Amino acid sequence: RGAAGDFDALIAAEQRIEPRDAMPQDYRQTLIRQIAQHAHSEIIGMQPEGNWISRAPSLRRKAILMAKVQDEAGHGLYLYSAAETLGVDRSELLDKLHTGKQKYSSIFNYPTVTWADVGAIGWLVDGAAIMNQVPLCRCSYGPYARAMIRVCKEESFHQRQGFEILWTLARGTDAQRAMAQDAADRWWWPALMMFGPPDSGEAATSGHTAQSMAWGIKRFSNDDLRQKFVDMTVPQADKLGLVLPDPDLRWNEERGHYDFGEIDWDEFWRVLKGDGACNSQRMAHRVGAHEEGAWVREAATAYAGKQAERAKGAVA
Amino acid sequence: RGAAGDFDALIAAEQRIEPRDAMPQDYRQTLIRQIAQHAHSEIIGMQPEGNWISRAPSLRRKAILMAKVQDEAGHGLYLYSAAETLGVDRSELLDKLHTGKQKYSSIFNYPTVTWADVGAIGWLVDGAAIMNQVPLCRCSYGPYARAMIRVCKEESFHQRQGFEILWTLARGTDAQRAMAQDAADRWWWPALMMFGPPDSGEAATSGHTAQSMAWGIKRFSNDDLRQKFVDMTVPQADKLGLVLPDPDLRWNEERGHYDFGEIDWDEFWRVLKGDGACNSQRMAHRVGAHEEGAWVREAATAYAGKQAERAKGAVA
Amino acid sequence: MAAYCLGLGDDALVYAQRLGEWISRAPQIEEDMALGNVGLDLLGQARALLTHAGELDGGGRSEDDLAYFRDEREFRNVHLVEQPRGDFGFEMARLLWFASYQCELYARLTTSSDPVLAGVAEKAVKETTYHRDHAEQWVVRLGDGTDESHRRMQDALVAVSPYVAELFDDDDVSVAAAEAGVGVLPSTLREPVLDRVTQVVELATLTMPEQSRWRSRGGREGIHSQVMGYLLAEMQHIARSHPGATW
Amino acid sequence: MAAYCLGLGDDALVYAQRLGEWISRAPQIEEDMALGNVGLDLLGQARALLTHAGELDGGGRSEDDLAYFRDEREFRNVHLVEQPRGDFGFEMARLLWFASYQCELYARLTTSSDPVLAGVAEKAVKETTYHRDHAEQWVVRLGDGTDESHRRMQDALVAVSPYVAELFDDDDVSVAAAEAGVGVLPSTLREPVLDRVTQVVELATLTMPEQSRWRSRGGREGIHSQVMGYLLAEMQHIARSHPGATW
Repeated sequence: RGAAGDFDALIAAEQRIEPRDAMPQDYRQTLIRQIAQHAHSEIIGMQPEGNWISRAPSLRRKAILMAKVQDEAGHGLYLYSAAETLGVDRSELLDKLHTGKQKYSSIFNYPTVTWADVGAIGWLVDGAAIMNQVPLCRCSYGPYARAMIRVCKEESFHQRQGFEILWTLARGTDAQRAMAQDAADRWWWPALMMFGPPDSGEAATSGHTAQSMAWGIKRFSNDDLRQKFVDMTVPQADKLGLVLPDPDLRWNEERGHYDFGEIDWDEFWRVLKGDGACNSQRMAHRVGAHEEGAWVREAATAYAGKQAERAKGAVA
Repeated sequence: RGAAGDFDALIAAEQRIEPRDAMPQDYRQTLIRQIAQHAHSEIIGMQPEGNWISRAPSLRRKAILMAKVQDEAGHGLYLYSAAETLGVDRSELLDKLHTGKQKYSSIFNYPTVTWADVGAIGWLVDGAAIMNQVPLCRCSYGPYARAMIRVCKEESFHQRQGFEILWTLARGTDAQRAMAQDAADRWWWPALMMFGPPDSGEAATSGHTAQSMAWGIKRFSNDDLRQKFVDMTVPQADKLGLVLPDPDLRWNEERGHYDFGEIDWDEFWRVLKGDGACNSQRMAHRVGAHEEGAWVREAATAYAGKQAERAKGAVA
Repeated sequence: MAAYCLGLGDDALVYAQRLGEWISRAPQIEEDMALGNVGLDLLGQARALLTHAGELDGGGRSEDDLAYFRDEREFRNVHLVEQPRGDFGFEMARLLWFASYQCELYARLTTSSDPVLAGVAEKAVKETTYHRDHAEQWVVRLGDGTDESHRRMQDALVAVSPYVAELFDDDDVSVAAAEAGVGVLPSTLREPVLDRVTQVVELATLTMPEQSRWRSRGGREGIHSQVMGYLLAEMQHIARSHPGATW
Repeated sequence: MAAYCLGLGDDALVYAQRLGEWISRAPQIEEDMALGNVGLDLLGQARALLTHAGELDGGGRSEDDLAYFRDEREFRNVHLVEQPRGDFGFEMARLLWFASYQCELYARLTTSSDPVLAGVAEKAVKETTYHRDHAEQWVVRLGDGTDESHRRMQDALVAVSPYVAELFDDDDVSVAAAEAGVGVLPSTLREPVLDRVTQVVELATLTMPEQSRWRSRGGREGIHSQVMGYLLAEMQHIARSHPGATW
């Protein structure tokens, strides 16, 4: 291994590419961008749920939520580490996040306006994320694939917790039931948008999707993943007793899939371009925390430097 | 009028001293200090009640409370104006407040921990303040006396509102009754301390008290005012159905007054010297607001200057 | 029509709540009084409007039921009024827009076919004219004051601008209210308000900010910004801690 | 004894609430995790202690009844833990004192005559040892880091110092608990805690602040600082908005 030609052979053999293997520059850049965006999403994703830590309505839920948001920080760390194996470093990637040069998942630009949203994020957002991420456990790039295995395990735990929050609400008081339904109404369509714009048929054979598939980074088209998500989620909604806000949603015996209505792609693009409810808030919060912490990071570096000097002095 | 000797004659004749009258330096300084302290107390006194504006439990109470705290700002303004007639200016006095060179009433270093405290402040603290202030409506210095007339009118309105808050609580739920009693328990002794250390008998014939009395600034000893306050307040507590926290409190037929227990003067001195629950908080809040507003005051001055220039230009 | 009154009432209530935070924190004592006055006027409007909304919707809810026992999703105020207290420049920028909006709105509502609403408007026109004047004077003073105040005031205009468009959104409730002759179509207020604010901004030697990349939406449908839940927690906590109590 | 457990539980609960505010706001992601961990440990302690307090007092109240449906005057935590989130230096100064205190306390409580409390203490000793180590490392790093961090860390020690004495006040409840062999007399913890903190402060090239002019008092009797009511409003608002609901 190591020679440039090996890359294609490894990919063809569905073998893993490892950090020290040669790889095309585009493959590296695509992975860096994708892993970084994924890591950023974990970090920004702490905010919408973090918003409810202080107000969680029971101590048990508060503990579960704190642990969950903390797990997201952990996922961010694994993923930044995975990206670092490609020859970038975390602070560089964070700078790109902070200056808007790299993105995070647009779903986190939606606000969490009630406690039920914590449930809906777990159920729908984590559910959609898992659908996206499970195939990445077989991604051609080793460190990313391994990070995803760990992340997916925790995410499915989070997804069950979200489901359980809504389950409890749906069986609670009238106000709680209404809260759960309202959350499902607001999060359903944004969750479907998480799979990205349509790329089936012709679209799938050209452009980014095709290249990522050829490289073994992407395994299914956005539309296929979206359909799988719908097929998985509709029965769960039934079990919860919640109505999904789509009059066109019905089982299609012939296709063996659920049909569903038109997604509002104008909204998708609007939010992606910065005009979502929380885009500027999320960035301001993140950049604020980073800047307020600068003196701490500098101090840690300075102290480590002094310690290293002292160690040298002690040896000499 | 105007000659130096007139001062004693005016005082002797119980006439008012006015700003342009000659007056002894000590008289002027005593008044400046007293009026400033009084003004500062109004300004700092906005804080303990201001703490409850955002949480007032009904909109009617919220409106009454906002108006009351606003009145305190107004009292502060009258009083600073009265002090300014003695040849100081407000910003100078505020600086002395902010640097701790002038004091405010120590009562405002106690925290307002429940809604009932808003009632107790109106009933007991404003009640005690009125007892102190009514005689000042006949103070020998005209502008102070006139300011006090206006202040006293509003204060007695506030005192009734405070009484009414407690009246409602005392007739409310168990929790509300307990809240009212707890507030009375905590505010009774500090209210008694508002009249200052004992100065009856021998103490009254020497030192500050004697001089202030001779000048017609002070009309009753601290202890006399305290007794009047107790005599007025005990029947009000009975009417409210609240128990004042003093086992020694009882009617003394012979004296024609209520006897009451020993005041904890150690606590008084401790709080006065800075170790009250809120001393540093009150000052930090006040100084913070002043400093944060500096740019606004500077802008107002600069703009006024420019306008004056423009007016001159227009005339020329 | 209850929902229409709730929207106006919630705007006033929530902004009164924010203005109350200024008391004891203003740049000078006169301003503690002035901002307190504006807050008190708005609180008075809110009480009248919530009371009227409670009568109209037939549920028998009082002003306090509506203020203290509705959840965040039921509040119909715009995002502008719920934003946290910023510096004094921010407050004057917000008040400039809000009072100018209210001024036009209430002037039009004096001829509402709902006599109660017309009565509220009659009183509110005078109040909001004073509020607008107050804000205008300060915006000019700060814009044309020192370098620092000019910069801060310009920043404040920028900070407030994403919340302005929402004031003029024609939500379903307002459209219905306007059609019924009870309310005013918000979009028709935009031009006069914008004209007036633009003049003030120019007089203040400031510039109108460019359209921001995002703008607030949805307050009238009960979708609020993150700060709203905390504002309500603070406002409602004592009342909710003593259900059924009188104060 | 219920009151004694409530005091310890409220300390842990309220500090967990404050530490939760750091999540997504820490200087680096590792610290989001670390502070979250400390908060989670404290929340776990609080749940065990409140549950036990609810059993002991015979009122049948659950951990949630006690956390969400008590009023400010019924909370028995010290003022230190309720103070608002400051900068990271302030947090490390607070954690240094609090974890050092808890460490000594729980080490002693492992031999409590109350087996439940002894069990909680057994687990908590390990947790708080980790918390203390974490704070110590940061205090040293920040004290002996840059000029700015040294200054900030020194300021933080000063800012925290008025709240320290209260940890070691012998309130009636603690005295009774100590006499019964259940609890520990707080004043007896003072020396070992002070010694340890002093050593860390010296190692960090910082100096112990002088005694401040005032000190906090009364938390254990339910007299809290002004911020406490707002903290509780936030923490309790949703739970109180849905009385009787399960979550």
